[in-house]
Amino acid sequence: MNGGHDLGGMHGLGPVEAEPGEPPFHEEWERRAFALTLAMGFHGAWNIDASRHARENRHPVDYLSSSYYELWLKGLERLLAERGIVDPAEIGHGHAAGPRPEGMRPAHDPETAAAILARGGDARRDGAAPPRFRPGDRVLVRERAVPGHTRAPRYCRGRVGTVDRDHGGFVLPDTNAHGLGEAPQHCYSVRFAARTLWGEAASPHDAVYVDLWDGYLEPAP
Amino acid sequence: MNGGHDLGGMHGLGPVEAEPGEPPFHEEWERRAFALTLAMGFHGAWNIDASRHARENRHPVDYLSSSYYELWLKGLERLLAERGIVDPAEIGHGHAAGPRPEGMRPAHDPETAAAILARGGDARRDGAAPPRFRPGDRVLVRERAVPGHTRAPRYCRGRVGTVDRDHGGFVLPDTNAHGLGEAPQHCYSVRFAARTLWGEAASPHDAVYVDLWDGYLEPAP
Amino acid sequence: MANQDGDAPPIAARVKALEQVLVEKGLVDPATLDLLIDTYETKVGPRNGARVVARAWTDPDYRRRLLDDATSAIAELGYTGRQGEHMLVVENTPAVHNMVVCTLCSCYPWPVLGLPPVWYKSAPYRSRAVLDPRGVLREFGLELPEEVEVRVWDSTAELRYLVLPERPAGTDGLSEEELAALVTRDAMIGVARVGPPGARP
Amino acid sequence: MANQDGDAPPIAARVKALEQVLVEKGLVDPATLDLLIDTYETKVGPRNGARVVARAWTDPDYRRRLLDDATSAIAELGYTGRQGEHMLVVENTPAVHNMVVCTLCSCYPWPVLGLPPVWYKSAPYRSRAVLDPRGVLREFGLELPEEVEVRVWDSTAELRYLVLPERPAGTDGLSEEELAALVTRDAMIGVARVGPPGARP
Repeated sequence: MNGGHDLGGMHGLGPVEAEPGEPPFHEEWERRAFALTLAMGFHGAWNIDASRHARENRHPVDYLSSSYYELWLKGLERLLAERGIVDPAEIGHGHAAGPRPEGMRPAHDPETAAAILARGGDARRDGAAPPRFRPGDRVLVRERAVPGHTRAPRYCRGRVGTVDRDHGGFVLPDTNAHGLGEAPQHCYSVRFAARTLWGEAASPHDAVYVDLWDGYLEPAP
Repeated sequence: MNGGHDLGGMHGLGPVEAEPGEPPFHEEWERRAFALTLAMGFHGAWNIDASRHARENRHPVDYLSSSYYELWLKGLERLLAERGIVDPAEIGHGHAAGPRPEGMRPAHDPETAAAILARGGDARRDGAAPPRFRPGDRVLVRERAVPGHTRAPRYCRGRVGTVDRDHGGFVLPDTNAHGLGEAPQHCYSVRFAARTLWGEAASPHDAVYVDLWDGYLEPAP
Repeated sequence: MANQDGDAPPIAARVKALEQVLVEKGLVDPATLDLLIDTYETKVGPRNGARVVARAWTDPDYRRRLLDDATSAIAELGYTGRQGEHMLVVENTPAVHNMVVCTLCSCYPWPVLGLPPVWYKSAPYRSRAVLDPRGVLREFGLELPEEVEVRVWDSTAELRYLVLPERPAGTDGLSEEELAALVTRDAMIGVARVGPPGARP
Repeated sequence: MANQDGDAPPIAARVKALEQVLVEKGLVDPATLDLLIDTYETKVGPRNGARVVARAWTDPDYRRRLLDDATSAIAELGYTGRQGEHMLVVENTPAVHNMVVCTLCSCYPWPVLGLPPVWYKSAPYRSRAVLDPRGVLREFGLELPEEVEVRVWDSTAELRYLVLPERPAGTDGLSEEELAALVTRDAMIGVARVGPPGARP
């Protein structure tokens, strides 16, 4: 989606502000929202792409005026509501109105959780179609103004870059976020001259590298 | 600028909502903000491009959460402050702290105002450089991610269209908004196939026409 | 952070204070403000555009002049001035449907349509009219056949656009004035068609 | 209109209520939440990344492995898992300066850097790092010569980037541990250089 989260290249958002001490969390609720999101993720009721989409898919004012962990909370609430795991009314009352949905396992204990964290989630997949591009190929990023999830930022769509490396086959976020399967494709690092993206406002020496899936690209004309 | 005002092609902003009766104004302050903006515009202390930039050049959350006449008011306040005509503190106190700046004429009476409205403001200018393009020419919209005012929407930058007609020489907003002169250029209606702008999400039959100045364009490769 | 204009008093009070300051400085005349408001609230409106459309429907020469040089043809009927200095009229046909937007602000042809409605100025219309015109038209109740070409005019410069809708069937006997009464503002923005007599909402 | 999640109670209460609901349903274990918080608040952080950098500075074979297959080389030092599954290390040289961002959300290599600071997740950094990297670097106090190539890595997929900064002059006699103490998190994101001993902020 062309959403408020797609920030690359926007003006008017102000200076980058340093912060003394830079604690990872600023309020107790941020700690809990962070941990709840991770812990509920362990259940596998959604994947990371669905969870990114649940955070980004909202009015730009809502997105841009919410803090980072506020977006995590809103995303989590939406995922839980959409899947019938927690009704918003239950949060309003502060108590569960029913048991956990059938088929969901009980809470992960600390040891299991630690093992899941350490294992991580490998997003690389065998079975992708053969790569259509090779390092050095000039590619055009296709315009696809679809309302769903995608990881091609607007600033590089319709622009020509050069494939820098092939990362291998990876789960495709565009389908995976919407329950349409992992549909793995090769994912490439594509180098764009900064001037291709921003015109003469940019330095002729600089470049931006964007990781883009095979289907996002076509051979440059 | 790539600002929150550049809305063409964004998702997530909700449905278009009809309104019963559709009054031009909803509150008395809207009437006054509208009229104050017009009346102060008559003084010629700024031009229409500067006034558009004063409205758009703000944080996207400020822009998108302000109503239309709220943006007019904020723009007017900024123009008045930047030019030393009204200090924000005077608005705070509700009284003028000093006379009107030297060189500014007194208020326009109703008859003069009516005549100015009826005359309008012709933005066409002689003296533009000869047009570099003709109807039928294929043109590429240059990327110019400048922080100042421009009227080339992001959605058509880097895209190829066809010149539909030449409107003649017009004041260039990019310079005029910033007090850098009218620098007139030919302005064209450029036709873009909807699929060029949005990919397969769009109908193959549809097109978007955008009015673009000569310097925004280069010959399509 | 979001509001760069700082902590401001409630907006109605702010506007009142600003008017007071400008009046005290002798820069605005309250009678002039009243005139400006009255002009755009009660005098200038889509009935002007409707008369232009009805004339074009009944007078082939006028229609031709309107499509060739809209500013002059519209001035013939007395509609001129601010935000109508450079007019273009785009004509709907069975094969082409035109629709007008201003994605960057809310440019609108004041002398023929008056001030724009809230939806025209809204972020949803400005974002979607160019991206998904058929979806927007559907929300206005207009479902266009796939083969009709939709042309969206983004008013990014000082040109102002008026759509010349198709004359509805069953209006052969109507006078110019009766025809004008059929023409809606939405049809002249291009988010509706003009319905036959008696079918108006 | 703006907040699509409706009228919600204050956020701290909302989080507390959500935790209570999930605990009552037996879906989360409070002890597990405590472990997750403790892990990322006190155990995982940029000291991990600093050790990787110091090792690369002192061990040419390790440096080669790190640039060839960062995930495995980083795993040699025991740093693995969530948000570090697919690592890439990009090396600064006198001619090339690398800088990392995630414009679409806030992807960040947790096992080597911990959780990101607020500025990395902020709209200003995400919008400007790709558009005006030199301006952003200047705000961090780093003015790069015009001829240095700035490479900005936008973490749009599951690859996570770590910048291998240049080893500062005057550090020949230092141990790997002493070198690691010089390496800042900002240098591994690419918004700073590593200063010589004694010059750290």
